[in-house]
Amino acid sequence: MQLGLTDVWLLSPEIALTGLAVLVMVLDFFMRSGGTGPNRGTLAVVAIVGMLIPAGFTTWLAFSPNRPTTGFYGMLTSDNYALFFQYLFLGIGLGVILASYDFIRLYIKASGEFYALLLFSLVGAMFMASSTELITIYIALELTSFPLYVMAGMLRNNIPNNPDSSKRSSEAAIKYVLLGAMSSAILLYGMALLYGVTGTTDLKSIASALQTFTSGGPNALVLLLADVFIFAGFGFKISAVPFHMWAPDIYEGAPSPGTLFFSVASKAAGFAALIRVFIAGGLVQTSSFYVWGLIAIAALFSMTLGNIVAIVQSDIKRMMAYSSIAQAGYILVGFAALAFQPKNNSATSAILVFIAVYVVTNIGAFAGIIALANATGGERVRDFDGLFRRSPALALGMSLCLLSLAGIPPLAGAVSKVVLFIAAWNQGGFLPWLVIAGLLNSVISIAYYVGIVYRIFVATPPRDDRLPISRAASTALVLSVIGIIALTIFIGPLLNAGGMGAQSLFSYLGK
Amino acid sequence: MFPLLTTLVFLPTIGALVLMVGPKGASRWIAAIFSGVTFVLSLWLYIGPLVGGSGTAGFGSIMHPAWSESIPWVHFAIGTLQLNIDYHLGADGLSIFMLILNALLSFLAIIGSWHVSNRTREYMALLLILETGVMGVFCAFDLYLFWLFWEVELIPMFLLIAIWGGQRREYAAWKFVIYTIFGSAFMLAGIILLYFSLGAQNGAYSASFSYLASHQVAGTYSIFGISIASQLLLFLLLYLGFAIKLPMIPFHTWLPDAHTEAPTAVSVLLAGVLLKMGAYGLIRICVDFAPQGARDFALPLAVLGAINIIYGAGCSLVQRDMKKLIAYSSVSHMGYVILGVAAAIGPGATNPAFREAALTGAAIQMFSHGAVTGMLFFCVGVLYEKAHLREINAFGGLMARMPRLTWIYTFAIMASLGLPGLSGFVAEYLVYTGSFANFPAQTIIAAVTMILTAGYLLWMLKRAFYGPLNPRWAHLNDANLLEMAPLVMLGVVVLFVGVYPGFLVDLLRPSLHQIIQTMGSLPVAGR
Amino acid sequence: MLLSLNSFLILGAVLFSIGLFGALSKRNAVSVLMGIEIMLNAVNITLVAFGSSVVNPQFSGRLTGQIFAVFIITVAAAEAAVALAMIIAIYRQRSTVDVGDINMMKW
Amino acid sequence: MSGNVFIDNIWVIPALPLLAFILNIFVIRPLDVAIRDRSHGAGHAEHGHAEQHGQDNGHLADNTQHTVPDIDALVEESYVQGIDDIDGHIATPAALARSIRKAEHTSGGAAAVTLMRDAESHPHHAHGEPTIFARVNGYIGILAMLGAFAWSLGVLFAMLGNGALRNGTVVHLYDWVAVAGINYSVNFYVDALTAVMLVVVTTVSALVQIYSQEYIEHEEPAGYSRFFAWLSLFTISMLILVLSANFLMIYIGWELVGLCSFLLIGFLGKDAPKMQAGRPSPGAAAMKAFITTRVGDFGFLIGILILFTVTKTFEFTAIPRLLTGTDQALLTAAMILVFCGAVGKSAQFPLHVWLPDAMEGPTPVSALIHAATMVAAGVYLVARTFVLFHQFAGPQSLEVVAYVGGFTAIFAASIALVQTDIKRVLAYSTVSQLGYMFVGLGVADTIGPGTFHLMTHAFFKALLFLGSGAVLHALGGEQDMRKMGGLASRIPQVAIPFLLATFSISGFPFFAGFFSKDEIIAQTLQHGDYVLYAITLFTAFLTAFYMFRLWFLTFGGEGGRFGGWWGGQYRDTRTISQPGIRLWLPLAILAVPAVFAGFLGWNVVSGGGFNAFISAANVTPAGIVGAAFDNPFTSGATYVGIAAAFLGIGLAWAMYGARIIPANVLTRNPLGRGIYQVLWNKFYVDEVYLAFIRFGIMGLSRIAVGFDRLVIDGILNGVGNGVVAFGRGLRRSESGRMQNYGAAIFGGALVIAAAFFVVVYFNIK
Repeated sequence: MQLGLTDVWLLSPEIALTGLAVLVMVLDFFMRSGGTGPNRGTLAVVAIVGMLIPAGFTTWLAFSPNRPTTGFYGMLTSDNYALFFQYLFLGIGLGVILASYDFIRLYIKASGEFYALLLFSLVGAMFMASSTELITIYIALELTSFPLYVMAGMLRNNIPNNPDSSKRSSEAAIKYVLLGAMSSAILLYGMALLYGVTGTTDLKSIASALQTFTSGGPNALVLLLADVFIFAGFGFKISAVPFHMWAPDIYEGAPSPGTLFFSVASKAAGFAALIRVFIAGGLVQTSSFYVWGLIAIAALFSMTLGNIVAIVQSDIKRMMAYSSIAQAGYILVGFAALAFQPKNNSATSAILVFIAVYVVTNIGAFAGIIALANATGGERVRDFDGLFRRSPALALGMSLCLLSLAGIPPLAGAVSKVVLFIAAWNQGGFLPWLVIAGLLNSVISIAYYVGIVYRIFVATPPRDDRLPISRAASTALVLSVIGIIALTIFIGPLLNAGGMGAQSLFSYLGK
Repeated sequence: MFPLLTTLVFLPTIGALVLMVGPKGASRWIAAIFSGVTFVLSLWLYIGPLVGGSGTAGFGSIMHPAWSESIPWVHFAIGTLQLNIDYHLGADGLSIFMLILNALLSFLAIIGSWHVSNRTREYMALLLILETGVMGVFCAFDLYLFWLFWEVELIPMFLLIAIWGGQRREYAAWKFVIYTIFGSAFMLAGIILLYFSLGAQNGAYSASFSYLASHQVAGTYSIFGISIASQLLLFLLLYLGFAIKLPMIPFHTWLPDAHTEAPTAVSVLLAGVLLKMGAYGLIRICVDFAPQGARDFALPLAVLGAINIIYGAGCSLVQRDMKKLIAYSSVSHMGYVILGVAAAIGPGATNPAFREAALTGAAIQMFSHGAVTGMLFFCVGVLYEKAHLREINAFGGLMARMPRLTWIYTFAIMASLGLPGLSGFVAEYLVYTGSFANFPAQTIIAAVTMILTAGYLLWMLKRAFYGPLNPRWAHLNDANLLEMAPLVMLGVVVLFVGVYPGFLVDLLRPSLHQIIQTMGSLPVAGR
Repeated sequence: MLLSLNSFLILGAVLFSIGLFGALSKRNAVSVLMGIEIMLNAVNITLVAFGSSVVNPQFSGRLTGQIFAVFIITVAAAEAAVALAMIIAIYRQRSTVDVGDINMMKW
Repeated sequence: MSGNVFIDNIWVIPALPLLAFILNIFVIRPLDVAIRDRSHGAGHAEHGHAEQHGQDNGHLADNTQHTVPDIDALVEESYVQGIDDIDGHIATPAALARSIRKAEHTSGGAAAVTLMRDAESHPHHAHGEPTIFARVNGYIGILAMLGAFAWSLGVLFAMLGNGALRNGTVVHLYDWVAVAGINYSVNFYVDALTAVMLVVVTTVSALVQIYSQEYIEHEEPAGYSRFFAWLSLFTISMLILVLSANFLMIYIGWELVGLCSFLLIGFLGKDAPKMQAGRPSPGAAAMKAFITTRVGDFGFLIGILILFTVTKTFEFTAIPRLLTGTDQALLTAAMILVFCGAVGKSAQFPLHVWLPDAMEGPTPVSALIHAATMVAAGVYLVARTFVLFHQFAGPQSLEVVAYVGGFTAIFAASIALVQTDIKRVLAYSTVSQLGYMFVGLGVADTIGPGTFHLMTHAFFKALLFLGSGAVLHALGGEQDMRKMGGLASRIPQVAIPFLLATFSISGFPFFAGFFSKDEIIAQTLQHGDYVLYAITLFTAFLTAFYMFRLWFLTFGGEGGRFGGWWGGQYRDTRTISQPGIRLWLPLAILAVPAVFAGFLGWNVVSGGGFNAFISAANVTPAGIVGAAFDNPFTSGATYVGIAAAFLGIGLAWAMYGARIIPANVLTRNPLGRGIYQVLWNKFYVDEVYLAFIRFGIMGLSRIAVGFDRLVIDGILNGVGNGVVAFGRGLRRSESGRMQNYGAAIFGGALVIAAAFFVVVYFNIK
């Protein structure tokens, strides 16, 4: 077996994106420092337009149904599952750059670094979805994470009306990097144990090794330990309880575009890799009961804690952090169903769809938060008071996104949640109970999502003025709203795309 | 064919969008025009089948709706999961009935809100979105679609109460939302359970009404070792959402608060159509799709219905706030719907005619309560606009200053307490006559309430409008033409239905007959 | 063979625990970072131990574990760099690197 | 279809007043209001009266508004007062004072009370004339009534001419609701009973409308056309009631007359409560009437439901056919329940309490609704369903009817003995006479005696009420007989018919009341029920006494001619205004049947007289033939009855006319005084009911509301607050220290791992 052009072709989206990241970084060297004006815009435009190239490669791959899916000796698997996430990450790139443009311009003043870091992180995220080898996955994970650590601390000057925002940013960064390293350690320990019991780091080989694995005995316990540690490592990324505690602090402290990026890219990538490792690596097949239980417990606690604590938050980003914890809980319900009956493409596709909708919606919601921060510097819940009167369009878009997150029909969030719950329920066993817990959690979540909507529409605004809304952020918001509506109407095709991804995930296993 | 149902559902939303971009001063007119056109179009639902030559039999049943539109939406089969959700709208007699009621009341609500001057544009837009949501509920013929539409009204309603409401509007709005979402969560659970149970049983997965109505779940579920009949569990899960909406005791406490705090037109819609969503769901979803479960639960349902009736009346009796009094009277009146449905599905070898009478009564009560309570709320609204007070005892002798309002109020009160010749009597009488055979004791309780109803309504009338004029109110002016318009329109409808209910019964008969036949085909429990 | 696989694994586990204890108990951010490095090195020991005595005959002779360890060392170095940069940044702002005092954001 | 044009088009009879009603409400009245508004300048108020007060009060309000800032206290006060008003009657001076104090509170100070007193002392100050349109409304109403009267006569004569028609004809109009084989039909039924009722109703209605023209013109000119609208509506309802062919229709008519009763009692609703006289406000009286009759309607409805459930039909003609083989006990219960409706509507004990209060309505209304027609609906109902009572239900059902009637008769008569309000005496007299009718129905084999008394009573009692209205009109609204006296010589055109009617009701021989009442007393004897005989006989004595007490107090008295029979001392100072022809002509017309209708019982018109005529209807039990009433003078018992009447008249004359016996002869001893107190307070029935409502029903209702607020909402808010509190607690776990977070990560992983170890180790699954 030799490396050939096919392998490069399979890797072409990642390569192109890396090239773009390098290009942006290099271009930044030639930009006049300090000033505003067209130069800053150029970088964003280059980054956005440049993403068409990886997108083109991804599309090329997607429309080549007979392509080989694995390359680089099985380290890379560019199957439909990976392509689904690649599209998602490229979309995230587009959304985040748009949403963050004015914030970066106003408060961070380091656009080159920011966009380059973002693109590098996206490369890592893409690799997390397409890697099928533990070492590669680990590298991808760290490639994703390092830029995030830096992004968290990029706010060097205080945002007006928001004292100590710079201090908070640094605090977020150090917390993030130290906790991230700890989580890497536990993940690695789990991977080491997995490697120990199977003798390989290639997921396919692990799966086949585990097929002949005899349950019981010390090896089984080591494998369980590996399951728990690996789950803990990824659980950190997806902020599942009890590995979630970093999220509120870092979400709050990091500059909002960074927060947005953590909440979508990092989480989606975490799920991509988590599902890949557990399913493609054959972990759930070997000890389904335990893995299922593990995930179900995490799901239950994530939903409940996330929703309940979100109610009492006063900082919008902190609230969104708990919201994202709860959303992770919903996704874990689907993952529990998947673990309960492995080779369950329906749950997988439902998860993929749910993640996609979550990403689109969250981008919209954060675009709203960022736009408000751009205009007023306020990032507290009460800063949303009477937003509708100050900026109706922003208020409507933001509310729509929040209601979609809350799962109020007929918005995409509700449809995807219903699909996810249906898929989970379909597995039988105790899953229906988990679904009912999820439904009750949806009721609780109303309190804070609709609470913001209440503030936006009902509360008295602190000042009766019209807010200037940055064009880029509102473009992101509009795109997100269009996405929400489109995903509601065309949820069918999206489900089919998710289904293809799911099928490829299982066909990787060979049967 | 012209997609009439889709038009009806989305025309108000389009109106809301036009409103948001249109000139600010014209928002009332835009809203009135859009809801008016919707109302006129909705009449075609009724006239169409008549003109089409199929006569009153052409209104169809759940299996053969007179109007139907279907576009495939989600058709997704992968692994063990088959997910089929269609954008399937349909309207049979029962739906047409509710659609027209909704269109009418929404239109009148907008007319009746002409005086709203605070954030008019948003107010009208929310009313229109509310109309869309309710329209969708009444003509969704796919269960998942039904659920999606079910919650559309939630946020507009929440905001309408929260922004334009009274003193405790925040509390009331939240209570409304949390209650509703809580119920609909269980409803969704029931829907999913029904979907999979039927699919697993018959091999075909569909949530379309015709499929669900023609196939029934069999067997039992086991929960923690407790075995429960499948249909009963389904019925209860689905019903929880409807029971909250209805509202049925003990899930009713959101209603007095919401009614009291909501602005007039919103109270009208709340009583007129939102509560009807619960009643409609009970008949259309619970009874049609889990008939055996419904029958098993008929006795508790009848008892709860009777409690609703007398409990609501009792609470009304001691209210001091006019709107709260009417709100509790809503609880009481909706009890007739519950009792009627319970009698229609009840066990016992009852003559199907009694069942049908009871169900017809329940359905007419849906209409009647909507129109009559709408009138009552409009009346209170007119009064509140002028006096800024709703304490019954603070008024007195208003008849001297507001004769027009007094007489229309008296009319509404008479309709509400079931005076013959007006629609409330038709409904109550049919429920009484239909349910006595199945549930005599509960019917007697309902009939006793007749006295209490007269008591609290007339006492309110007497305290507020009779006697010497309280000098505080000497400055009040009588209702003007704009305020009288919705009242008179509703009054005419109430009178017409009361004198010639055959008009509505013809519309409902095919739909309800279908249900009665299903109930008739069930094995009869020995009593 | 003087030492069995288990001995190395136990060493790894003990070292991991020591590192964990350090990371969770030391107040100085640099010390915390050192604890983390110890944890990572514990993982490295475990990997190398596994790599040198692969139980599965199918994969014997490959140096996967050792290579993994090399990658970890590399990445850990980068991580340390980033973390130290952050620590410097925070020191500039607050003149302290006590992680116990870095709790501006909570609840 | 009978082939008779009058019967086949029977719908014309209710349609005529309906037409008048619609014209009135929708065409002419708006014009009336429009020109009245213009003539009064700006403002929407319907009434000139209100307009004036509105301005006065507006002025007052300015002064007093800031003195009542505390709305809660105000509400609390008037709330309590509202409860008091349920029976609308405050008996003791202390209570009166209390209520005035409350009124001060509610109306915002003493000035308002002054205002109220002002309104009280001039309740009849003229405020303009009815407009031309209002008058047109009156004429249209009268024309329609005369038309209906003519049509009714057509029906009656058709039946007199053709015996076959008396048996009954069903006229189907349309199906109200039709479900799966059960028709809720709008059907009319015309038989002899209907024909009699039609004539009675239309006659009295027409006369009352004529009378009302003048009466309302003075009483409430602004509400002139409204009054005629309500009268027309009442007539429609009453005609529907008597024409109904099934329980559905009769129930509809039943409730509709209740509505009209409500509207008309409350017609003067904006007047101040006449608390000084211990009288309820019109509003309270109207409410009480409606609700009390509803109590009876409840039983009626349940009775209907039982019959309907058994037979699946409402039709009077079909029910008997379908009842064979039904459990008799069930039917007995059903019929007693149906009778409950009659008890409510006809104001029998224990639901009699509303009728005296209903006297707060305008007097023509009292005459038409609360004496002649509506209150007789209960009697009509029992007559209409007589077959069911007599033939299908057990004998207990008619015994209940008879004894309730008998008890009410003596009970109400005893209260009437001591009342001083002229209309209240007549009201209790009505209750008592209705009791007679039920006795008649309860003991006889045909409906003849009961309905005969119904008919005669309708005439003479309508006359009495209209007469009392004329007195009120003459005295400017004074109703207290203690302030009257000697009026016979001052308004003889009223006094003469009034005296004739008084003789009639007292059972003076050859007057109409004599024949009909005697027939009932005779029937009790024939039935062998000596208790009822004794009751009815004694009541006859009481009736004669209190009616002539009324006569002497009002029209005669000390110093009058013929030993106090005619004229005498007038005990008040107000000027007496002479009634016009429209007031006294109806009295004169009514006097004719009030005097002579009794002879119809004999075999005068056609074979068998009244009883044979009406027994030909489909309401006579199988195997019973309605024969002419016996000649009363052939029986010795008749003379006993006549003696009782004479005794009553004589005693009344002795006490109030000639004053031979002092009026306080009986109340000098404590026992007498005690009895007098009990009678004066109407056996305290109102007070007992009030206590039941206040402490029983309202108490339970308060408990229900409390349950809502404390238990249900308590749980709800508790859960809500609990979740939030839980959230507040949980957020504390987020300490802000990075190392705690790390500990959570590892701790969490270790806990889960440990759990797995336990599970695997102990092999739990």
